[in-house]
Amino acid sequence: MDLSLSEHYEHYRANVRQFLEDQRELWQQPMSDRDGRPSEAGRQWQAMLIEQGYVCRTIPKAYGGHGGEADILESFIAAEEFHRVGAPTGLANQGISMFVPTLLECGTPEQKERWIRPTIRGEIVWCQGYSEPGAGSDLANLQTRATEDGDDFVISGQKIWTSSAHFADMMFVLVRTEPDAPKHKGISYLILPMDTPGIEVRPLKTMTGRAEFNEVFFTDVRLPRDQIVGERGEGWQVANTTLKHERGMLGDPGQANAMLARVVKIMEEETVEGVRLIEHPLLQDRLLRLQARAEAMKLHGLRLLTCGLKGEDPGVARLIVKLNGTILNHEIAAFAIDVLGELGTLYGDSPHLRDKGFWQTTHMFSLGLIIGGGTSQIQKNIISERGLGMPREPKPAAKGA
Amino acid sequence: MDLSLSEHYEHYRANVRQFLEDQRELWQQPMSDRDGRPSEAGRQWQAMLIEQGYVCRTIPKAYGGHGGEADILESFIAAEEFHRVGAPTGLANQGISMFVPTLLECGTPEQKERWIRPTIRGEIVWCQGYSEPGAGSDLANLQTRATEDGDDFVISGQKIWTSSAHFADMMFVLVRTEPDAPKHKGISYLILPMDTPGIEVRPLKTMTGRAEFNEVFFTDVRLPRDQIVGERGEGWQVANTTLKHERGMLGDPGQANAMLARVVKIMEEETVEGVRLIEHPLLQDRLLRLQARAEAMKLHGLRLLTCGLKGEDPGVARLIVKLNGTILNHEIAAFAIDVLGELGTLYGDSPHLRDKGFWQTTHMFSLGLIIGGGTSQIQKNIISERGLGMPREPKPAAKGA
Amino acid sequence: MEFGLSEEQSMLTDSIRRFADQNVDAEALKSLVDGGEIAKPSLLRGLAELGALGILTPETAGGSGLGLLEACLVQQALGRNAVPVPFTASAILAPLALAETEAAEAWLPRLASGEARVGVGIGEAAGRRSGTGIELLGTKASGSARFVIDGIDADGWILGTVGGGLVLVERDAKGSSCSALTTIDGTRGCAEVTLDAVQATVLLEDGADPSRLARMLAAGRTALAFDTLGACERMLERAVAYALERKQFGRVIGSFQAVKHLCAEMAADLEPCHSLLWYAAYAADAYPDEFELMACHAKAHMGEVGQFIARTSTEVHGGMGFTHEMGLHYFFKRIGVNRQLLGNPDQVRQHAAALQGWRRAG
Amino acid sequence: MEFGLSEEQSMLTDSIRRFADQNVDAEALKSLVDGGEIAKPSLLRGLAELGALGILTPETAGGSGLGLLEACLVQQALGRNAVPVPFTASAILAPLALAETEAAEAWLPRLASGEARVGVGIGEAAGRRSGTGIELLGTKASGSARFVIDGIDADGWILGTVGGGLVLVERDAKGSSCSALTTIDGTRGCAEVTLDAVQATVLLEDGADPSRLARMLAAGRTALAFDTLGACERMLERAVAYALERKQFGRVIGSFQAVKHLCAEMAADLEPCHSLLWYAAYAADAYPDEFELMACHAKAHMGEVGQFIARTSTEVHGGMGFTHEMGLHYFFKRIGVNRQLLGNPDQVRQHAAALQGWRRAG
Repeated sequence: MDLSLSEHYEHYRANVRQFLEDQRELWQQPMSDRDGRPSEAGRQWQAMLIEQGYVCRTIPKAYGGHGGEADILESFIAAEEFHRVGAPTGLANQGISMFVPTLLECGTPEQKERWIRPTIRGEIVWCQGYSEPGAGSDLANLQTRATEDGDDFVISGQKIWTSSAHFADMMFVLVRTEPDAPKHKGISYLILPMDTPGIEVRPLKTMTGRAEFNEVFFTDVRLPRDQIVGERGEGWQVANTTLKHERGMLGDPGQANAMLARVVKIMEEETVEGVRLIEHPLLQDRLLRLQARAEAMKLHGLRLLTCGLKGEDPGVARLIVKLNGTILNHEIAAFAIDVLGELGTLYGDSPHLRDKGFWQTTHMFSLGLIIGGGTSQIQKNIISERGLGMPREPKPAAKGA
Repeated sequence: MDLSLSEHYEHYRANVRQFLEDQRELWQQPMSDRDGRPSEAGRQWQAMLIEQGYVCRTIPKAYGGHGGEADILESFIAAEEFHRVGAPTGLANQGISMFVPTLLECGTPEQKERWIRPTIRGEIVWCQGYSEPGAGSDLANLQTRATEDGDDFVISGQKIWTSSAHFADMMFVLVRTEPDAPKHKGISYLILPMDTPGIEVRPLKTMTGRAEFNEVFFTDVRLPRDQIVGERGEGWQVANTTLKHERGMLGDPGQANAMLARVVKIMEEETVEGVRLIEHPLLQDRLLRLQARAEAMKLHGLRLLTCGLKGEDPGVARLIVKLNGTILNHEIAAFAIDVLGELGTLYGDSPHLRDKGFWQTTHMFSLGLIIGGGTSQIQKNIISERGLGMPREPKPAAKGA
Repeated sequence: MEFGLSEEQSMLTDSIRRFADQNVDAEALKSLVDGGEIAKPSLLRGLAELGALGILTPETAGGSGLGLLEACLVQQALGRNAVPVPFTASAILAPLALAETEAAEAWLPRLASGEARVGVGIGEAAGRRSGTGIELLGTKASGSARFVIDGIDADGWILGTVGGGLVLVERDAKGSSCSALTTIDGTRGCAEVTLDAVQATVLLEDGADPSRLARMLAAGRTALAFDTLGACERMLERAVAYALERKQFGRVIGSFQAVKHLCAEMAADLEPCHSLLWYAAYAADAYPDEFELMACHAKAHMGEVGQFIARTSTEVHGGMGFTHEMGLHYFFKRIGVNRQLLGNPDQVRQHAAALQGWRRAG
Repeated sequence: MEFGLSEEQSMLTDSIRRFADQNVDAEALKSLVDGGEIAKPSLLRGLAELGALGILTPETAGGSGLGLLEACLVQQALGRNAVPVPFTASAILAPLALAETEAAEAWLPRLASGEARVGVGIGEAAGRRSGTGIELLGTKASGSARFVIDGIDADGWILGTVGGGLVLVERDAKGSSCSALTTIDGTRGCAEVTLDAVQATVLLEDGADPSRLARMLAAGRTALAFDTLGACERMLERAVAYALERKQFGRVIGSFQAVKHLCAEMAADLEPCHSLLWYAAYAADAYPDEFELMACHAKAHMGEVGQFIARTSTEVHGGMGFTHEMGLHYFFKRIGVNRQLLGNPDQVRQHAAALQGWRRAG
């Protein structure tokens, strides 16, 4: 146990700090234009981050990346410094976080050559076509079909929960090419331009009142058969290499703590019956329960980081992060709403709205995250099966419902 | 909605109250002797309760019962009055609560004639032989075997969680008589004297440190074949008629409230740093959460009672009672322990022990009740399947683990 | 002895449910709320015809003169469909405030018929934040009442004062202004009313009868609890229905033990709430001494159970629960707003402690 | 940067675990505890040989001079097997109390070797109940200390005073008496020590250095949290193992989603506790300003998680978890006692609020 950093890393931190200071003018500009696409400033910032190795660190120079070695601690320090000053951590879309790592592992040299550089530079924006209305937790059950016709695939079906689809240039998409194969074996991973005729994108409004997602409909969409990553029928394995990948720059390990600090600020300012809320014993108690959990999760992040540095497998410790993190954020938001009381119900452009509606938005959106990408029920399956070695759900006998 | 009682019932209540007042000397005597068997006073009290119809109300006079009509409201009023003054509600053993109702439904006239009167009068004490080490939640999986040999069954196997076995005269027991039949079809319901050679009773100590239960071992125990209730192989159905039955006198619907009142008393007396605990905002808050739940469960009992009076099926409302009740009692005990702080950890004959260790005992024993008779997981299965109409667990495919 | 709904009470519930099902099914709810129509005249007229709006109003004033329990059963039935109409203020709180005042004659019949609506602002009695509160000087009222329930487009507002009184201010009174607040719940409207020496009708003098405002607060809390109860019933029913229909991994998700147990936990929490709430509303007339405390229990407990069910039902629905399209969120949000109005669980329990005479050490 | 156990720390943990597994397996635990043997000399000797008893004691006094984290790792390993020996008082709290006092020379080597044991009574610093507390007049101590940790059969007691000081009283000192308290936890002993003008060694004058007692309290809380952590690890492991072995309905119960999810919830709650507790213990030396608050977080949070795991592991075991025979209850009870000693979660959080400078309104 030693939380001090070696001189090298202290130096690295100082460099990051200086860099962020120097470039403040650039990164305070909007990183995306009104549609959501990377702005000129966004692309410029991304290029600088790649140059510094703060993002795309291990992607070869030949493909437009930084071409360096992985150093988890440097990435962690960079993340800390970026979050500390609130600097944007580079372009974020599923092309960069998922498609590029997949190509690196499974793509042909031509595919890498063609797609990686413009993707990580923000010139091409991607969306991900995985989930379907009938394939949520059970993703492998997807039904969007691609049948061969001459040199083309002809794609029909529907995807859902496709963020960025309304402004993306391209989609990496899972489709069923072998309908008679077992469900994990008949899937292919395709590369699809979004301007191909037959694609319709409809915004999907969520409970927050905003359209954070889309539905995408395919009607006889034609795509050359060579626009495939990996072999036909092996798309499930290809996609799973991607699902393993994590983003180049780490998420903010102190996010829950930062949220709590905002709640404390409200409690110090607001009064009920003339008493500041921070002096309210019950609210103190609830706050302290959340503080301990947030602190534990922040430190848990350090533990996982250390495992990464040592090349150790943290086992079950890694599997619990999503479940705990999303629930904690949801509960912090619920607490903040209780702290605000009636004011906590305000939304939109209401008078007296606090923090621009952040708490209600977070309360709902974090519930979406608890559900999304596998509900918390699926997370618990994973923890018990992969983390604790408990058996999978037995397959039901035929006709048993 | 009308909580007033008609004149008839007010009169009935006054009678019960007068009766309890008149007989105080009798019912303040110990109801059982040192072994746990009914004492002389216990049998005398039981006889009076039967005469008044406070217990065994609907059991025919011919079999020693009161021979009256059911009247749920009278039973409820009696229960209220008994609990109010703390009078014992008559003899309680599984012979009275389970065996007698079973006989009334499934027994031959000779069996009823022979067993009911001495059982309800406390002359014969019964224990129940259902659970086995390998048959807990999955009761029908029981493995104790009875094979035919001439006019006898020969019984071998083991029962567990058999309360009263160490002083009971008789056991009603489920055994497997048809080992090749499907598991629910090969069971028989037998009547077995506990002094039969080959029966060994071993006390089973629980986490409370006391032996509230026993294990019972059978080695070639011989029993005449006619000592069976219902048909051979139909014991599961016979037992299930019993499982439906509830005790003649209702449990105390205000038990949780009564426990909370005791906690409040502690909080009013104890001080920490010179402040009475009842003035402690956090403890107030926790107390109030429990109060609301206890109040809700008490009133829920009234709702069920009303359904009973009207002959309506309360549906899911009935199925949740055990789950909620046991958890609530456990949590009240946990709260009381927190209120007592370090003093709450005391047990046995310790100096400074409060309430004779009631809270720790209740904390543990109520946990046993959450587990016993089907864990809370089984309760939730029942609520979702029978109460909400959700499907049963699909049978696993062969070889599915 | 009958602890349950009488035949008349069940009929009342059924009639409102039927009305709500016919007029505000899932589709209609979406089109009403998304169109911002939260006081559709035909809905109000329909409710008036069923006697719902005048349920607490004496028969002599054109109402049906029933008790708080009946009024709350209507509220529950409205909550079941998240019916977007103002009800709590005009049909429950206002009649209590107006009872035996000189203003009753002018207002009660119009409220009962749906001709007029009032907003009610007594939230400050549950915990006053800085910068809020109405002060009364003679018959001139000044200050601001935040979270005036059903205050948008109302014909007048009944407001609690800092001194424990009650005033009625007409919509057009000089010096008054009203601004709509946008809450997450789009099915009902709250407003902030600001007064600058406005001529007010004093319904209750400051300090004249502290129990009056206390009982209004208790009635409001009970009504909001019933509204949440109705919304929870619906959310549980929808979760079970969805779980029986949605398939994943080749089976309906309702056959997975985890989903079954979530539903069982919702049912186990929800069922006893009926009894707790019935009793609280019944106590208003039958056991007035217990009423305030029972209303606190009902509001606080229902608030906690509501939060659990809102969250859990949404989770059972998976991604669909998170969509706008599915419409489950109207209930989620309505429950969320009910939790905060007139004191959230923490605040209400604090009040319940005081009602039991428990002092509070610092 | 390394947030985790060093190789030396892992080796230490392993050595104590091995010792505990070899000497206090499930069977041995039962026979020791049921026989009332909670300070078996051979166990103490073994621990002394491993350097566990002198872990905090400076090397000059015969110890290994390690930090609180190492001491707590030993405590965790003892908690894993519910090892029935006095450790917290003699090996953690006493060395902190004796450090840099004149009594150190006489006591520390004997404590490190297991020759002597002391009980420590500082519970009153966490919340004093009426009728308790030690008062100091000159060098004469009077009053009563309840819940003197490991106080039974000790050679002396170190007790906190009402004035914030610390005294050491020898077992045979005239005017002292000690009575054993029976707690549910049979694996460790608490005692009540009563003094009537007893000659005491003053380790810390009343009011001389309030931070001293505060740090001892924080160290004790951290140690108890680690003990619970160890017991929880064991309870979770046993639940999983039992679920993989026990069959019902023709399958191992660990294949039922409900059982799997209970185990997953235990793991999800337990895993981050390691990091929280490591940091708290590490802070004792590395970040002394944060230590008290982090100790509160560790104690309170571990207390809540411990309660959940104690209950849930027992439930996964079904009826067997409720038996004495299975021996799971030793862990259940040890966790229950740790929850209350030196302040239960409610009390500790109240302290944490004060440490953050939050006043408390009445």
